[in-house]
Amino acid sequence: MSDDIIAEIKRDYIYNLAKKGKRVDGRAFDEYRQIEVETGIIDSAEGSAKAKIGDTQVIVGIKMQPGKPFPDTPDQGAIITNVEFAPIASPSFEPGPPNENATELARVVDRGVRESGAIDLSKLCIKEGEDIWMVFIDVYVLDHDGNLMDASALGAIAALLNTNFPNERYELGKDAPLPIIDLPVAITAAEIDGEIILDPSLDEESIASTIITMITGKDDSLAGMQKSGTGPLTFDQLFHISDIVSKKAKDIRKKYLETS
Amino acid sequence: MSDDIIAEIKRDYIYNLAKKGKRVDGRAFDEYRQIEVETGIIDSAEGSAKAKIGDTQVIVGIKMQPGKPFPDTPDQGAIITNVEFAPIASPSFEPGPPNENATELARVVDRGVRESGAIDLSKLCIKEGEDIWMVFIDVYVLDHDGNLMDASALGAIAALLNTNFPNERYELGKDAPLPIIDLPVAITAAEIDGEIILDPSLDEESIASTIITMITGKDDSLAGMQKSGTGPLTFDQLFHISDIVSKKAKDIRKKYLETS
Amino acid sequence: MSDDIIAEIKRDYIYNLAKKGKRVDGRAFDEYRQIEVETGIIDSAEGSAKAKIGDTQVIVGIKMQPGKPFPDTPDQGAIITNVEFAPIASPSFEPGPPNENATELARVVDRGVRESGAIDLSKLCIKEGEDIWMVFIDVYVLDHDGNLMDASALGAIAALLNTNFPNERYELGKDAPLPIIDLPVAITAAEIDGEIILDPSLDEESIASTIITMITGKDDSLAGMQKSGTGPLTFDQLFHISDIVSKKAKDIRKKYLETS
Amino acid sequence: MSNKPKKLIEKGKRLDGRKVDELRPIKIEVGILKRADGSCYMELGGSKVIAAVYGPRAVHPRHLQEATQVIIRYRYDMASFSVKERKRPGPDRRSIEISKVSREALEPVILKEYFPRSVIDIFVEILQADAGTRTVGINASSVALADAGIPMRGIVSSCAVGKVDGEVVLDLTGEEDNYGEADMPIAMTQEGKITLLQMDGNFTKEEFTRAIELAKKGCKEIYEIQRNALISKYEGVNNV
Amino acid sequence: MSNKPKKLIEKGKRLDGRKVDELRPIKIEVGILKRADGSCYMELGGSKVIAAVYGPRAVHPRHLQEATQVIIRYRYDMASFSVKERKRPGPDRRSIEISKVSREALEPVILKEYFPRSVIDIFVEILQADAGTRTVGINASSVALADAGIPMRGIVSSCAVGKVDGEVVLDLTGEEDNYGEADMPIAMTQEGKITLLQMDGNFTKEEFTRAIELAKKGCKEIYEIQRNALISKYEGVNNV
Amino acid sequence: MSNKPKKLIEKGKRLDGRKVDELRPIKIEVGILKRADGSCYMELGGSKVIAAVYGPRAVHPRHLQEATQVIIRYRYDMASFSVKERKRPGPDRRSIEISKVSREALEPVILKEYFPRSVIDIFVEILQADAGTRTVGINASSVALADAGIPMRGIVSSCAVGKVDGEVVLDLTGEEDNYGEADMPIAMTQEGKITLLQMDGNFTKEEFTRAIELAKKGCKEIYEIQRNALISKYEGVNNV
Repeated sequence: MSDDIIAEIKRDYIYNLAKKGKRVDGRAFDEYRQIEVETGIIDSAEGSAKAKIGDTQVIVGIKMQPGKPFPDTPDQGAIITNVEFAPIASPSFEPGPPNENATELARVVDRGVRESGAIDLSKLCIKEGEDIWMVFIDVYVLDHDGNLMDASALGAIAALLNTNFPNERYELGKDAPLPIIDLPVAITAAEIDGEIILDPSLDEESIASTIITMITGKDDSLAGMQKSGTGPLTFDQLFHISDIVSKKAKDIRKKYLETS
Repeated sequence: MSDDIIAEIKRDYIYNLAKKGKRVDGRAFDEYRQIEVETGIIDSAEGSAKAKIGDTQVIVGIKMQPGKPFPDTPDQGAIITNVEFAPIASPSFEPGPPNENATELARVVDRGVRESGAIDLSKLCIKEGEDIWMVFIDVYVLDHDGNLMDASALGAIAALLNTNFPNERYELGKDAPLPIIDLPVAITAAEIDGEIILDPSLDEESIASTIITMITGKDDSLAGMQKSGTGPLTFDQLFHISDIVSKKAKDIRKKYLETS
Repeated sequence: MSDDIIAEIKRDYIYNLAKKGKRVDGRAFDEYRQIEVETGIIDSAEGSAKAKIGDTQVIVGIKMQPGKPFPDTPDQGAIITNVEFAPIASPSFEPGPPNENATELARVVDRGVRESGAIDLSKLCIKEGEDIWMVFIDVYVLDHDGNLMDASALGAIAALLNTNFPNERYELGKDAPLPIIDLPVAITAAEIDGEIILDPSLDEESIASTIITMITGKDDSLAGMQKSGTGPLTFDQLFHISDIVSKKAKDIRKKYLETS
Repeated sequence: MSNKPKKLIEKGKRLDGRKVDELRPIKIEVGILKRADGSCYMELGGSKVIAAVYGPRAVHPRHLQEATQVIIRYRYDMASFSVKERKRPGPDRRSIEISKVSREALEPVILKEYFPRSVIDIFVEILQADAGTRTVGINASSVALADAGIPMRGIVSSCAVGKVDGEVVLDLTGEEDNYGEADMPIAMTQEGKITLLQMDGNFTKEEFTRAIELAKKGCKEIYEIQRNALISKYEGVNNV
Repeated sequence: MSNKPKKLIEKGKRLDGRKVDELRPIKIEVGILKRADGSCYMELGGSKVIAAVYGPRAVHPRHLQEATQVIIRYRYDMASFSVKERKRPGPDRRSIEISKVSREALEPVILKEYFPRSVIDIFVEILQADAGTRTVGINASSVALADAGIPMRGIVSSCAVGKVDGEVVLDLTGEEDNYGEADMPIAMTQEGKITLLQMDGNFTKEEFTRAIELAKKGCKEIYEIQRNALISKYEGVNNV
Repeated sequence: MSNKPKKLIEKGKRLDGRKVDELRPIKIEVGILKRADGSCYMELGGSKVIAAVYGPRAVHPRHLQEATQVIIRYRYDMASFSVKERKRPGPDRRSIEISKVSREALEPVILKEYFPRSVIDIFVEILQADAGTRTVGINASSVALADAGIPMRGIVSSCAVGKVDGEVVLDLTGEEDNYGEADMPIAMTQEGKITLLQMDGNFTKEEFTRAIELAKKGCKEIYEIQRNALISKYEGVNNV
């Protein structure tokens, strides 16, 4: 059978299950796959984490180095987020510079960290107008089975929690932990034939007409949002999603970020 | 009918008209389409102009910023000219870095400004050997109906006439107009089956075997010349063209540049 | 006849000759084609050489300019080696950035110069921690008839022997010759159906299953080695090659490098 | 960069005199380019944008074709002189992301199955940027698609809502965006289907609800302007 | 960068306590990725590497196909955080060369004629680098190829030999590599065919002979580890 | 960079001793490369250039083919060491423009309809640059095309004319170009058809007329040298 026919059958199967309130792997609509977070796994990085959601697997390394501030923010550090779709992670990933999906992913993760105020950028100033810390958040996707957004965002904040200023290497005093203020968590929903599910698997993503990520901070306020996909969303669906993400984000934050 | 056949018919039609001393749009051989120049249209630029020749339309923005001088000209500013064939302008323009035609266009416009001495580069020196002004001339082609060269050159000089040093933004004193010394004008001719016409439209360009641009300054001397196209030109044709460009350039200079 | 059939016939012919201890051009297995080295041919370079091995021809230009040292070697100059497969040299070379073969070639030539200690990098320090000399070794392949490695390595060291510090241009005193300590020579062997030959021609290279280059210094020690090609090599073959390269390298060094 | 003004909203008025639920002045022109199949020039306050549509046309190379529907491509590009600091021409990460979400904002209304094996190219050039450029680009593109005669289920309208001095406001200026607390660009059809939604900054759930209401109002006003521009164009054509 | 220690070998012991002919500790896991057809994670001291294999699969564009055999592609890539100074993502000259010689190190054992017109992709990601990464990449790839079920004549095993404080030693650390006098990565089949050989630094002919002997010993030990990992994987599968 | 000399022309003599209407010494060699189908090495004073021609040969990818004629490609490239300040290898804007006009300078004499669906590649490498390199490139390419046996209507000859110290002179040196007032590279056939013409600087109409006359003289002399080089080559071949 051709790939197209298999895709067609898979699509029908997932649709029909969704109509009955079910998912292929038996999860409830608002249920995540198993999550695992492991930190401090890369000695050459200032901070690192591996985040797994089901079979989806990303590794995040944090590198810090002194640099020049932007002219309009002379007393603030810089965050640079990059996502690599390493070709080991999927047959559809090809070597080369980030495509539009990797770029979007990087920018949403970046805004989540930045806009939630997770890092106090003024703490990254070494000497006003002259030297600041540049924090590179590099996400490498190792295995892609859907919902890269949540895995990447979770890996990023977990790695930041694990990060130390490499002061000694640059003769700036003793190494010290990077202070983290907020703990943004991304929750992603997909719309499949009118139904809203959380943490879509790759198969579910491939037939979802639209996908929406909401990032919330510790105080439950929204710190970021991104709709992607070519399907429209109703306002009812939007408010439904914004209702269910809060609790889910709180659970994940508590279980995987506040314990460490 | 296929595109090829239409092109063939169009070619014959224009050729036959040319033999009778006529052009498709009724113009005389040395007649320009309607010219319009509008300046000061982009607030974010230090200078700007829109130039239209018939349906051909370009917009030119001038940006200035401090930079380092070249080692061999420590007391002179720099002019950097760039032409973007924006894909909105023609079905044949594709996104991407400038191709050889855009590169040639940019370099001819650049030499026209530079070699005519339109700008006294020593007036662009901020501090000898350390800081100079870099003048970026960015030409965006918006609609391409032939003779981009003259439209771009006209837009460039009109935009320069409209340019102010952004001294305040860089804390170098008050803003002041960029002094313009000469007013180079480019006149482009095309050879069609032995006949010489000025201001070729896109259809005329597409069948011309050779195209030649001559740039003259206020004193009527030649400041630049560029032949393009794969057809040869006789010396008689060359001298004929150099005879007719002077008057035409004078008219355009007077009407569109010296009034402002 | 198709190219494939000609290639097949050529292959068989070379194989059969090799079985009889012979080569297409009549050389012995350990015999080089005629070598020519000419230096000082490019006035705009600080040093230059043309090296020919048979019809293979490369030109090497050395450019030197002041630069910043690497942080971990504040008192040492830098060598930057680049190989351009100029498209004039072969129907299979295409314009564009160096491919993997050109990159490998550049890096092996670079390591040969660097690891043999041919240049005392501390002599390239202008002011510790601030200014050093950068030595650019640019190899342009002009005609490719096999064994680019040996021609490039020979051209590189010959050009270095011919190089002067351009002190005057940078107001650092009088020009002076670059001191060269060692004279690395690369010897390349190819394996064809079990036989080992030196200095493979392009035809021989194209059917060799593996190619190995050994670089030796004046004291006969190994300064570099690189195997390429998808065929395996036995340890016996390896030691056989390491035995025969020494004498050959000594001959070439004496004849083409020590006389100059 | 200028320093932050003490107050961005005073007595319910913003620095440019607008109320919190008011759009900036809009100027729109349809069919301004000869070569493009459809085009639209649009100004929203200090943001000036040209959109052009080419197609449906053939896809090269052929393996990019889709057998059952037209491909939509969208290129958002900022002219080098559109911002205070000259921008190097060509795509950057920001424009790549904006191109993606803008394309997805328009795809739902295009009848893609009408033109299999073809492509529709939407090119947006930002001539002058003062916040909201992606929304202006979507609005202008929507009109340019209609001008090109592309069959559509409706028009997409887009605007941004944000938070400034703690208040939820419609259509931020560049200054409000720089010193504000949240920015949410949104696009929707006239039936109220959301086709673009991005947000960054900080919204409580209540502010979010209020923001959505303001966005609906803004998009409705923009829709009327888009509609009138297209009607005028066709009337103009008929009158000639 | 730390300064050179006075001595890298003292009383026959190296700074990390190893003897001159001893490998660093090795950790290996087979089949760790879901999406890849074959995969292997391998640690050698402080070097941590993932290898994934995809294929045989179709070649695009088609003119790259070879009529009589499979094409092998190999991509060695260092993660930006794998080294002290952040590395800009993407290939550089070093990784291009390593990819080439690594591919050539594995090609001799792959039965390429089994899959004409196809491609096998081998992707190696260096997560943490402390010398010897190309050898670990080859070792892990060799196992990942077996895990993917690619028919092979045997397993390729690889290690580096070098010269430190004038002594020929097995499996350099990063520090030994920086301050050592020679480095020679090598790969071979269990039948003793050399499939990779590079060297830089300074070896006398005697040292070279000694280095080859040490390399044979190292590769033999690595082969046992590779073999056991694959056996465990299959036993694990059978036990399930 | 050296400072401008007081006078570039004194008593009718230029700094290198030439008269105003005199070319620099020319050296030419035909067929110097084995692999190329045609080749030529040419020196004009301090400018040293190699041109190579490949083709007619097949075009890849096929959609670039033209059904009724051969495609001509021309690549002008400066070696990194050809100028005082090392030039980064690869094309820049200058070389892209020169490649375009040089190709157009040669196309009129090539019988392009003889080889439909094919391509002729002309590659020019500037080994040492001292002004006039594009004209030397065209001269050498013209000879290399003939050496490759490409059917042509004639030979294209090229030289530059300029203005120095207010005088119109033939064949500028680098120094004259730097401090001169105008530079005009031109190419023509022996029948006097202009195939390349560029100018920058400042020419009155009278100077322009004088410049054209000088250029005709220069091109005629170069034509004789090109012709003799080709005759010697063929005689050489026949004598063997």
